[in-house]
Amino acid sequence: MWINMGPQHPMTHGLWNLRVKIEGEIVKEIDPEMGFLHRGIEKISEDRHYNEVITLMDRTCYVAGIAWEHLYIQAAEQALHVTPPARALWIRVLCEEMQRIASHVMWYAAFVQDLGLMSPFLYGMRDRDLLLDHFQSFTGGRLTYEYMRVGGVRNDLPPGTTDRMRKTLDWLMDRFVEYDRLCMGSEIFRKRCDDLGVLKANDCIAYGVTGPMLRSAGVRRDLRKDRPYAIYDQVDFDMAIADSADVTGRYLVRMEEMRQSVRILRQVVDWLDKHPGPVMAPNLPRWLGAPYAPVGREGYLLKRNYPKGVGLSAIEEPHGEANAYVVNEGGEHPYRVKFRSPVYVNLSAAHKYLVGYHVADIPPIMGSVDVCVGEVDR
Amino acid sequence: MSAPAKAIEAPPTVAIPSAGVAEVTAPAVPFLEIEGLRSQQFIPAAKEALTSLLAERAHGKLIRPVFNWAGRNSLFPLHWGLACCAIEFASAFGARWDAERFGVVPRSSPRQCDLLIVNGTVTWKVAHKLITLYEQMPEPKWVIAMGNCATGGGPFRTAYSVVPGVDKLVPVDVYIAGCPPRPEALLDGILKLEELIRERQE
Amino acid sequence: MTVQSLYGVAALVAGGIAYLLPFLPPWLVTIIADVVFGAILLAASMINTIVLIWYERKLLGRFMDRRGAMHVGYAGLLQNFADGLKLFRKNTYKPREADSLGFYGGPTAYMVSSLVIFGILPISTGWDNGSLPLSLLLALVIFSFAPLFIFLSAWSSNNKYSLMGGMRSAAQMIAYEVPILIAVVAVVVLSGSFDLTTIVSEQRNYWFALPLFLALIVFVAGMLAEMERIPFDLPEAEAELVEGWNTEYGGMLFAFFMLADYLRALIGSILIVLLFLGGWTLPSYVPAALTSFPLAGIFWFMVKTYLVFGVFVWVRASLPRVRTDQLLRVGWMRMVPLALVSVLIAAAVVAAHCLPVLGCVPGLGS
Amino acid sequence: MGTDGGTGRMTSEEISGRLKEKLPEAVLAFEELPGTAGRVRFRAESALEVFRVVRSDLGYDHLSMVGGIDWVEEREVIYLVWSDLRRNYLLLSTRIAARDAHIESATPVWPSANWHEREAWEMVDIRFDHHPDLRHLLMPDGYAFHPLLRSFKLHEPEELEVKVRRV
Repeated sequence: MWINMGPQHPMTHGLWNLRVKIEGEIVKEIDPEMGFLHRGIEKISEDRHYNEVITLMDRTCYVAGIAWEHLYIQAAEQALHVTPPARALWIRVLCEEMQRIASHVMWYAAFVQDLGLMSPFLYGMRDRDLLLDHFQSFTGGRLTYEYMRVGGVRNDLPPGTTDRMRKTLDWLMDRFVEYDRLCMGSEIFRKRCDDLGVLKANDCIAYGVTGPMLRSAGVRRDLRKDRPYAIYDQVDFDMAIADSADVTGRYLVRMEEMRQSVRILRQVVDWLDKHPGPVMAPNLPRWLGAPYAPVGREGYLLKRNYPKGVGLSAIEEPHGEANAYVVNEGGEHPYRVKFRSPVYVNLSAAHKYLVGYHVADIPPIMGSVDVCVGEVDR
Repeated sequence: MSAPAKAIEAPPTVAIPSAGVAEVTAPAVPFLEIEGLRSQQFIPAAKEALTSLLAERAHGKLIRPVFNWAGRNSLFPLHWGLACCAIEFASAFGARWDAERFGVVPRSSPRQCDLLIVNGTVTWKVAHKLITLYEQMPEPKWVIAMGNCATGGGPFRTAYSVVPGVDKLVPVDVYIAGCPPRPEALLDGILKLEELIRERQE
Repeated sequence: MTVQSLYGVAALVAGGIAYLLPFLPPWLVTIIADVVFGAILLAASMINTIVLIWYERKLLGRFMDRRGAMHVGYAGLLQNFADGLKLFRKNTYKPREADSLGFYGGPTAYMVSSLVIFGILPISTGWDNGSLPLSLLLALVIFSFAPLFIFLSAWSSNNKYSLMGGMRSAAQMIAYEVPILIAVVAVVVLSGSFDLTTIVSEQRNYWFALPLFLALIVFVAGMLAEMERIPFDLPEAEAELVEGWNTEYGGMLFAFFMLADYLRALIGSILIVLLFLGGWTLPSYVPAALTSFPLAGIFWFMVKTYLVFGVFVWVRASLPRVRTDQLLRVGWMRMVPLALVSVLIAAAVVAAHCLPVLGCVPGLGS
Repeated sequence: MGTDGGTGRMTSEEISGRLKEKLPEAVLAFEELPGTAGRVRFRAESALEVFRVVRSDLGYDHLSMVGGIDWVEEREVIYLVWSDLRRNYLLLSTRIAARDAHIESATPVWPSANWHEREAWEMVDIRFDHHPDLRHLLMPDGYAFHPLLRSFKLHEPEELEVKVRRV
């Protein structure tokens, strides 16, 4: 019997359709159907100014908006040959790690709700709002920030941010203990999640699966360690690893990642306290639209003579490895922007970790994948 | 802006925006049958008898306000997340905003809902599913277009795959601006809808 | 218009009966008294159910660090009345392929079978049905009709999710019927009666929860499964089955399901109070002032019932859902042996006649 | 960018040497690309051999993305691969003529190429030969256009009237 789980289904957490063939309660075959949220972001980007693409990036992955801004901005800066100042890099890492915690907390809320436990959804949303308050204090947005710019970030942090941040981090560390007690302390949770949705390391690599799913299979790969971008080589943290390759493993990896993010954030906050400075690159051409850029003739000159280039960036987004490829053929618009979404690839291996389990296992397994349809369909 | 891609013509199962007239093929919905149609023949007679007996004013003063009160205080939205606004939609049910204070409880089945909150970008691919869901909801029902995408396409209005405004597909009662609107804005929209229902004359 | 005509008819009937009462023969007065008592019972159970839903929503809200319904009436007390009225007004769709009899009959029978049990359950001293000798058995038998009706309505609504929900519901309820009945046997052994009133009065020295703690656990777990509440709410598991067996139901039929669910939750809590927690009585050593004020029995009975239901809500707020095979395995492999052990314990208590601290079994004391 | 260079430098000569040695004809050029070990331009006809060498000899076992770029008269296909051994990226790119653009599918070598290639076909109209399941992924079935071609222009939405037709 084929059943459609989606596009309107509580399991999907977005807009996609999982067609499942079942016998009794056992899944025999699956066929994911994507594209219900395809908004043509790559195409629209070709008609947009480099800094206007950032608006789209927030909406590409709506639970990890600023990580996608970071991804795009790195590629765009490489394509445009712009180097941001150090403080901007640290602020970007601050944003990305905050976003990682926010995204993982959101995942926790949704995932545990899929298991039928309702309270963590509320707890997760409550704690996520604290992080969003911080975002709001320096970007103005809760979900869509438009904060990073080619050459830096839009504005510096308002005074007092770092102190408030430290308080939030302490609060969050206490909450993580509670989260763990609610889940790992529950016999039913372990019974539901152990040996579920197993995707072994060699399958992960063959299907290009990345992020917490890969690390839960025991593969040590984290772009922040392997290919340190921004300032990740200057902060001290550990890679979160599990070896069970199942839903519990992914849960443990994400929980550990949140703790490591807090660790990174504490270092970043300390650094930001000690090193004031500019947050935008000087001498940006005027057409790049930077608020602090010098206004004058040279902007136009630079525009005409701006060198062509190709930018490629890779970041460890909350869901996994994301890549951006930006082709600059001169002019104000990118010639072509191409993104690699981690969830897209993780979903394309779905038949490997769904077939053979119960129908009741589909929501926790898909929950542990952490689907964000916005970045899948783009 | 450059000229539209005029070469586009409508394939059988999907609507293409640039041909001037777009067609959305709502698949079937053949399994719907509105119960109560059978009894409608003798309702008018009974109604006439009652109006002469009890007077229309009593109905307007007593019955309708009660039902309107009930209707506006228990709006069950469909549990459906489309895009970015769905996250704020979820936040509105979180601990800080807690939309359940107003009796708003999301249900997963359209049969049990009376409010369709279109929280995100609607693409042409999902358009007929949206219409199907709308038609599966029993009357009386309302629609809230949450966010700029649902209102008019938002930042993606130029895209080839996006419906520029969900009001092209289903009748919309309340539009909420914002990209995405904050949870307060969503609650405000729901309260505005409650005002609309209060004045409803049925 | 239906409502208007109902008002009129009700007023006419009530007025007429009140006027005629002195002139009627005694047997007719008895019948009328029964009907009026039934009506009061019906209203009381419905109102209690609705308040129970409110209680759950508020309590669950507090467990989740939020408020729950609070804008309709005082502290949201009227919220569920609004929900009910709204559902009453909504259109009802029947899928074309659905079978009419099952689609309409299922929810109605589910609702009716849940309501009937209230006629059997004693509430307090004097507030009972004139002591049916087998009231416990009768209540449990009617209580176990439900999976049949659920399955009927799920099958006839012609939806795959409904069907799966109905199948799960049937499997689950059959699996948990057995341990519940065995646990009840323990209570029956200890009290020596199938009559709920007698069972309550047998608990005047100590509550059966103390010697039969194991049976209480089995009974509570089984009741959770029978009521389809988290962690055993597989038939309407939101995450995978949309709304489970009531996916295709909207309007008043959905309200029937909702109400009947909570009616069953109320019945479950009442049964636990009656069988294990001493019903409307308090242990004999508590001060008499606590049990001598007017309607004290009903008061304590309600307090206990709501506390028991609060435990169910607490469980709902803190446990995830189990899977079908795990549920069945726990039901057959754990619950049945535990229930059997509890029967043995009950037999041992009866054989010993008296317990060290708690005192003697009253009915068997001689 | 200094922060982006990473370990790419160290092995790029080695990689280019190995490639030239193994595939003297297939590899056209080896260029520097910041942030990666390099960019390999290869001949589209011998794509499968290049993939096999890159995967098994060079150890690039993880395919990150496949993308198509429309250069009006020709189309470029890029493959971004990652090696757990070398801890760096390598970019493979090839150009094919826009008329009847087709290239051998990479799915036998990297199973993860499946969806990427479906998307590249749908968006940039590059046919992947011997692809197991080349059908629409993001756009609905029967969509006749390839939106990411340069000839496909976007425009402000017109006033349109949507008819809902029951079938």
